[in-house]
Amino acid sequence: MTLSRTLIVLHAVRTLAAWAVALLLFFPLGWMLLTAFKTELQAIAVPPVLLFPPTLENFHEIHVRSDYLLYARNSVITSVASTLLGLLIAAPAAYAMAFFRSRRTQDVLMWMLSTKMMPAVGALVPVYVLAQSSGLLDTRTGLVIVFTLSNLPIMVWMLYAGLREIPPEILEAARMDGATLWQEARRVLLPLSMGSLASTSLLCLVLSWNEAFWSLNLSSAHAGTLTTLIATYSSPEGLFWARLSAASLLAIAPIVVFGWFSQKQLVQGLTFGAVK
Amino acid sequence: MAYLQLKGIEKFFGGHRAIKGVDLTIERGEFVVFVGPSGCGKSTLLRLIAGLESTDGGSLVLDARDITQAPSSKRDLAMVFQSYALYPHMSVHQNMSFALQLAKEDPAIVRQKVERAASILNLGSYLERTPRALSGGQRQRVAIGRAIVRAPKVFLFDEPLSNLDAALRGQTRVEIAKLHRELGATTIYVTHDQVEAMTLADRIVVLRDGQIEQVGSPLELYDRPANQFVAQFIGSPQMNVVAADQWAAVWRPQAPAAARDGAMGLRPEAVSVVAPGLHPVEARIELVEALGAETLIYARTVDGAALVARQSARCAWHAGDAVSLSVDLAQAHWFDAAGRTVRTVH
Amino acid sequence: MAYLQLKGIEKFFGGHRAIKGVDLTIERGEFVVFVGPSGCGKSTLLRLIAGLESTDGGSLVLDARDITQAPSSKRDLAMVFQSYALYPHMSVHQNMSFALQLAKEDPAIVRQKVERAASILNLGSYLERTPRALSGGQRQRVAIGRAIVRAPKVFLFDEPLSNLDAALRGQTRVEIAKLHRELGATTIYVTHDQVEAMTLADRIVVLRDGQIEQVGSPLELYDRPANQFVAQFIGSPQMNVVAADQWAAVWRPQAPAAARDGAMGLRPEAVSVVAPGLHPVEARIELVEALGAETLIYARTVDGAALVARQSARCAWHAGDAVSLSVDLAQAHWFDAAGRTVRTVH
Amino acid sequence: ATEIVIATVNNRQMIEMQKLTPVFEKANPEIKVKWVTLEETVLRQRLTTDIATQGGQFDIMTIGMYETPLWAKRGWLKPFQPDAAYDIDDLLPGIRGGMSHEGKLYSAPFYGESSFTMYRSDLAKAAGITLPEQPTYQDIAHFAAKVHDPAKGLYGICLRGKPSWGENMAFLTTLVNVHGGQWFDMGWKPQVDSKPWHDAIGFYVDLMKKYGPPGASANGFNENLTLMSAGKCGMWIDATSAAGSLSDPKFSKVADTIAFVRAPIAVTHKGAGFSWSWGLAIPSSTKKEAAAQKFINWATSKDYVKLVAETDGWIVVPTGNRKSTYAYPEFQKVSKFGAMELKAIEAVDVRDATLPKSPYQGVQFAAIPEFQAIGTEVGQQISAALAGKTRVADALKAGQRLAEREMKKAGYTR
Amino acid sequence: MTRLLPRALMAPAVVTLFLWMIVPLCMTLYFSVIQFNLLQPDQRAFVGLENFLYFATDPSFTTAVLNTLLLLGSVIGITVVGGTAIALLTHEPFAGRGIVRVLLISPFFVMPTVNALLWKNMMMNPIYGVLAQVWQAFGAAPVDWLTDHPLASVVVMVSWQWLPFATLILMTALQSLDREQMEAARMDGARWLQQQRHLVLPHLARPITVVVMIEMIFLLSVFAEIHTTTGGGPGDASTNVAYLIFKQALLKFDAGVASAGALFAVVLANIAAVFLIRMAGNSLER
Ligand SMILES: Nc1ncnc2c1ncn2[C@@H]1O[C@H](COP(=O)(O)OP(=O)(O)OP(=O)(O)O)[C@@H](O)[C@H]1O
Ligand SMILES: Nc1ncnc2c1ncn2[C@@H]1O[C@H](COP(=O)(O)OP(=O)(O)OP(=O)(O)O)[C@@H](O)[C@H]1O
Ligand SMILES: [Mg+2]
Ligand SMILES: [Mg+2]
Repeated sequence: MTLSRTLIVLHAVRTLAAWAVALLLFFPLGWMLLTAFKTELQAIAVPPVLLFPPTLENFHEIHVRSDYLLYARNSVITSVASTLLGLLIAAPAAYAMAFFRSRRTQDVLMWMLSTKMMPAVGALVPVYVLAQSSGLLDTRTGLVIVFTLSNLPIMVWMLYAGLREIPPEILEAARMDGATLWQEARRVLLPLSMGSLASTSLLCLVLSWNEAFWSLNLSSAHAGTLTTLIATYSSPEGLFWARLSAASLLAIAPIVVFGWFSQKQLVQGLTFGAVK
Repeated sequence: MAYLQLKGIEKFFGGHRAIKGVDLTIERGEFVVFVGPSGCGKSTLLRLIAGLESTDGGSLVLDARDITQAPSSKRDLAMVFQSYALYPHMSVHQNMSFALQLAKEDPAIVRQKVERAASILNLGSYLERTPRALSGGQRQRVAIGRAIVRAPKVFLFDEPLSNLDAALRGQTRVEIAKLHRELGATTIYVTHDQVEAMTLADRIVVLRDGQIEQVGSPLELYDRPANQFVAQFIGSPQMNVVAADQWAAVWRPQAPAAARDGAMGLRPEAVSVVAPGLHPVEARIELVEALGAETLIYARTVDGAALVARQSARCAWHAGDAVSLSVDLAQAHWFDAAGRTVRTVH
Repeated sequence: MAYLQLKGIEKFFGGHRAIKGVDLTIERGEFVVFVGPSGCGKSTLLRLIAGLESTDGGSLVLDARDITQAPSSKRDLAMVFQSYALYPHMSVHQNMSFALQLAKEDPAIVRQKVERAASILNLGSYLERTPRALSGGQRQRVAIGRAIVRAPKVFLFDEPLSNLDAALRGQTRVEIAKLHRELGATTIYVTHDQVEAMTLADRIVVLRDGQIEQVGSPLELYDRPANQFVAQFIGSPQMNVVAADQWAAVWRPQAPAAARDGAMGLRPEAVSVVAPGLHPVEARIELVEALGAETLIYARTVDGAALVARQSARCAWHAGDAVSLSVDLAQAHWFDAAGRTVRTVH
Repeated sequence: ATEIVIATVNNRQMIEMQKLTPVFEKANPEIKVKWVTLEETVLRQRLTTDIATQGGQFDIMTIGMYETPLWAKRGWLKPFQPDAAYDIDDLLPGIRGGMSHEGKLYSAPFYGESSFTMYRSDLAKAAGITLPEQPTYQDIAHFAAKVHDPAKGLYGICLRGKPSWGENMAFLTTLVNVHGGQWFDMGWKPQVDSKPWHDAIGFYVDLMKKYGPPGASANGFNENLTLMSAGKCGMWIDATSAAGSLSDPKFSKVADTIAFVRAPIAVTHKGAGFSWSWGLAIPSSTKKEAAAQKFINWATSKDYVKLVAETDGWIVVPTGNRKSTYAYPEFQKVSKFGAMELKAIEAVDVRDATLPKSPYQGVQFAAIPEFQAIGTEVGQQISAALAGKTRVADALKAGQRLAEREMKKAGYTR
Repeated sequence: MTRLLPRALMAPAVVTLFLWMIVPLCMTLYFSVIQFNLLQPDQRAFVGLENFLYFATDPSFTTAVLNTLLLLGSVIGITVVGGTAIALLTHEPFAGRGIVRVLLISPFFVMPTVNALLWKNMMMNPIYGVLAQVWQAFGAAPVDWLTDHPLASVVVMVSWQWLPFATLILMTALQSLDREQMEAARMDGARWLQQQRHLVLPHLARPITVVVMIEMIFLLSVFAEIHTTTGGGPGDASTNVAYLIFKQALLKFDAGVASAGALFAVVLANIAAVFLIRMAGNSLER
């Protein structure tokens, strides 16, 4: 039974190591979480305070100073809308590539990815001018369009990989059963691609939510998202770390929590999304 | 009048001519089996009939209607795929009723049809499960059930049993045969399994390299193959074919003139193994396979010809034994140098 | 002395007792086949021997060494997996030499061994390909080759042919048999295929529900099954078993007393179909399957018993014909109510 | 209702203004005010992109003394139109001048600032030092050396080190000024490699290496404010606007002991302290000028100062724009720094801030469009020197080259 | 019909992406050959390749290119190696694996700006930062990360963000590893490390390509982290190409030079991508 004893020890070591790594990687976030509930003086205390009566003062201050709900709403609306719009455009393309493959499919995919290679800042002036002349500056619509376009290649790519996992015979079976293209898509394809749709959406949601450059530069009073809220606090009059932490926490909390809950989906979807 | 008619069907994949002008007529209610080596175009032909591939030439007529250009969904055919292609997100019931729902059939009738099919296929107690929760054989039956609820003009089966294990395979084969008798539906069936082809078919179509080699009833093909290819393709263990230079001296005079530089074919049951000296063809046993009910004996003649004999009695021979072979030359098939059967009168 | 010895092997999966105290001795050079219905524990037993699962009881002795606790890598066994489990990124050569390389074998010897294995398996010209570029049969041979280069103490095969199509299967089976004859290696082989079991095995082990039902040579099991389960499991088409209440009147007197409330078993070749009236057992034909060399006739007696008859001649019967059945009761097997064989002396 | 969008920097005074907006909206029910509050550098990027492309996203922009004359010259701004109640002559003349172009006020100063020396009087007392009202940099070095005690987490002096024209170069330009240096000579030739620069930067790097906090090269105004308020620094020379926060016990550990003297001098007193003001300006792309003018009139008025005082107390009122603010006795009572700040601001002349004559205006910057780039590039070099990555001489040589490159590209020099 | 349909379905994506690429690209091309400073919009003379020349002769140019590649290389290296290690560590079930996974992937959801602020202020600050406290607790002098190791600090931040991404993908990829292959290797006598080296790593080749490709796209344009923390300094020690362009565009407001820089970045990205994409393309297709 010596064999299984070493196995148990090994297992324990592995468990500990995994937890250690996880806690280490999570530590900065956890620290921020703590700081958000400190007072400013506690936040910069040396050595750091670990036990303290939590205060909600920072959150209150943020609430008074800026319309958190407006920013949050903009973030939700723009990221959700751009994800949906992206799906609407990307899904048919991915479908076509996955089920009507041709020699050029691979090239088109690669070309799509390559459109993401121009640094955003290099295109700022052209895009700004375009947005301004089409009246899309500081509108959620404008942001949605830009987010959608910049996420589109990745969406097509992930969906394509996901759809390729679906055996074409199932679609053919539906066709033999008398399904029209639309029925085939809605009643067979859609339910089958739920997993990859979900993971693709989640990834794009995260990317849109965290998009800082365009949201900062193309919005002002009405369409600003939570990333612009951060720009309000990122270097206030003196480094108000506690307040900064609180603001950051508010900015990332929705997406982190959402990410936690959909973690399983992400793991599953990605399996056949990006990899297989 | 022919029910389903293929006229000069052609199919190219890029530059590759996969189907080379196939003509075939199938009667209403007939059970036709396509056989042929891997890559010969069986599936492609089936998919052309189903409308899953577009034809590059020729025409298809079904029940006096030209369907060459009709989309699959309008052809009124049902297909059972090799991989079943069940809808994984639907229950068995939904899988089977999907086509009827699309056709906007009255729900009461749908229920009735599905239940009838389920009872034929013994699926009654699985109707609410999803395919994931079914065994291979059950999935297979669902796939068939999905086809039969529709009462289509023609059933298309593409190697439907190849994913099953031997036992289940035999069982399902019998079920398909029974079903065909009961429903009397026109059926086209692709398989590479001997037993399936022999037992199910009214007529077998032997394909090779995108062309039809021979069409006929199973025993017709077994007994009167048009050429060596068909002869060797039908029957298991396959027909012994002995090239002219390995013939025993006693066979040579019997050979028709046209076969002199060809080959002789002998079904394993036309060969029997007897004690040495009893017959002029001396041989040595290489392997004996006792299957219980029958025994396969692999022997090699002094002329170098490898022959398999099949006998239904047990035998006492062992590998290495010297024996002589008794061959029923009346049952021999003769092939000319090009492999075509040389007809003899007997 | 036994080469490989299993003593009271037990295996639990959670609460489920998958292997229930299996005892088995295997001689050096023997070819042992495990058969049994799906889920009976064939793979598990093999994996226990391989050390891929840990035993929960009992011990394993190989070549006089207790290997119950030894890790797989130290047992000196080679396993051929159902899915081949080839290393997809390695060439055929690398696949075959991997184990030797890990064992730090001299490269020259490695090359020599691999080449020898490749020539035995006819893989010589594929050595530089990756598994992706091989056909199913070739992959199968690589998997075998990977095992034989190591010259292990015991070969373990887990349904190695189940992924192949019928033709290739027959071919590979013959190759495995030849290989075993040439190498004389001790082999344990799991299969659910009748023909493989019958033709390959020195001894067959019939498993059921984690226990051994019977061990014996193929013909022993075919002719003298220990019980109804083994009787029906061995042989294809399977043995006809007629429960006592469906016996024809003429059979009843012949039955041993112990079988009176049991059943009678008849191999299909023990049944023949003759014109009505010739024999007292009246029946009606339900289905005739002509396989070319032989014919299977499915009939139902007036007492309701379904019987399959196998005959090597063609027949003129058709479904629906009234016939009578001639049964060779000397070949009948008798089972008591619990399914145990009732021995009769003949 | 008319909706106006105001872009502003996230400084304390602006946030106060944002909080008081409802008062304005109540008085002017036809106007709704929307705020975009951004960090200074981001704000500058946003505003420049918008105004240069005539984006028209903002109706009021918060801009400083640097942008105002440049943008006004381009015609990008509308002149400020004071209403009858607006006492325009109350504005501090130096500040007003800096926010004007061709005599017209284009950006109404919201608050103004200069720079001065902030130090811990308790440490000074303990070390037995008294700083004169007008210290020299030698006094500063002496003080820093005396109080420096890193073992206790106390550093002699904190100064800006973060590279940017608005960060380290703002302070360093005043340091160069008092050492008799300038950015460009009358022929627009960059002077970065000149002796006054070497003297000033050499002194600075030496001082900071000896008595500065670790990581000084990443410290800007905000970081230093945090350090100072946490009691980590003995002294700090920076904008007068920091004084308010440092005096507020809620944020500052050193509120009681903080003390102020003038910005230090060396070979000259010219250009020793900043002259800076944030003001509210109206881009010409706006369609809501009337409402915007109204808001600016309100936000930069005397009444606004009183409103802040009434709401939040005198300690937080915006200063540095109006003389009258300093005259309130209530203000004088609460602010220890008020008098010093007024002196500092009045002492500066943005048109005459360097010992040799300069072609540009501005104390801690040169009001030409290219300055942002040049200032930042040179700032990076000096920051590298401060971090010990290069030597001062090499940094200045490299800075000189970079400046020459920019000036050549812009067509000032051939 | 079967040829039209896929085209019709792909059209929206292809057309929008084409426009999204071509319009800014053309404008960028145009801007790159004229003199165009946002602050002096009236002077728009044609200058030919002067902008490119100006961008390429920037004293920081070489450093920036090197830093870009260094950043790209080290982050990809860290995330791939770290991700593989973590994925292997968490592959088999253990107590609390679900929570561990959640903790592990959390950093991926953090905005780049927040990430930078968090590390700069709360972790790496040499006086109050957690790292400084830890160093002091062990009696070592705190390291001034952003000054002394600016590029390494940026690498740490960016890696922290992307490590979860790599972990996630590799974790899921591991699940598709064929169990029988591993068992075959065990039977072949491979020990744990040998199994990882000969089987697991080759199996992960494809997901690793995916990780590398996606990361490359995002890493080439990292500048928020640099801007927020080191400002590209000290000197140009942490300036990368994206930041250099950023400086041209939003500090000097020189749209001409910025455009030239952007075009250069496209070229750089494509050079970096060409062999990568080939590799990825092949491994994706197999
Ligand atoms: N979509 C396709 N593109 C290109 N070639 C194809 C395609 N489908 C089939 N082929 C080729 O056409 C020929 C016939 O293929 P088909 O699938 O009909 O063979 P099959 O008879 O069904 O073989 P199997 O018994 O292996 O299923 C083969 O050579 C095959 O490679
Ligand atoms: N890892 C496992 N965990 C739980 N139960 C298992 C596991 N492996 C096998 N079993 C169970 O143990 C029993 C024996 O399984 P085993 O795989 O040995 O069957 P088998 O005889 O190989 O069947 P088949 O012919 O279908 O391969 C089955 O009931 C199976 O469900
Ligand atoms: Mg096929
Ligand atoms: Mg098994």
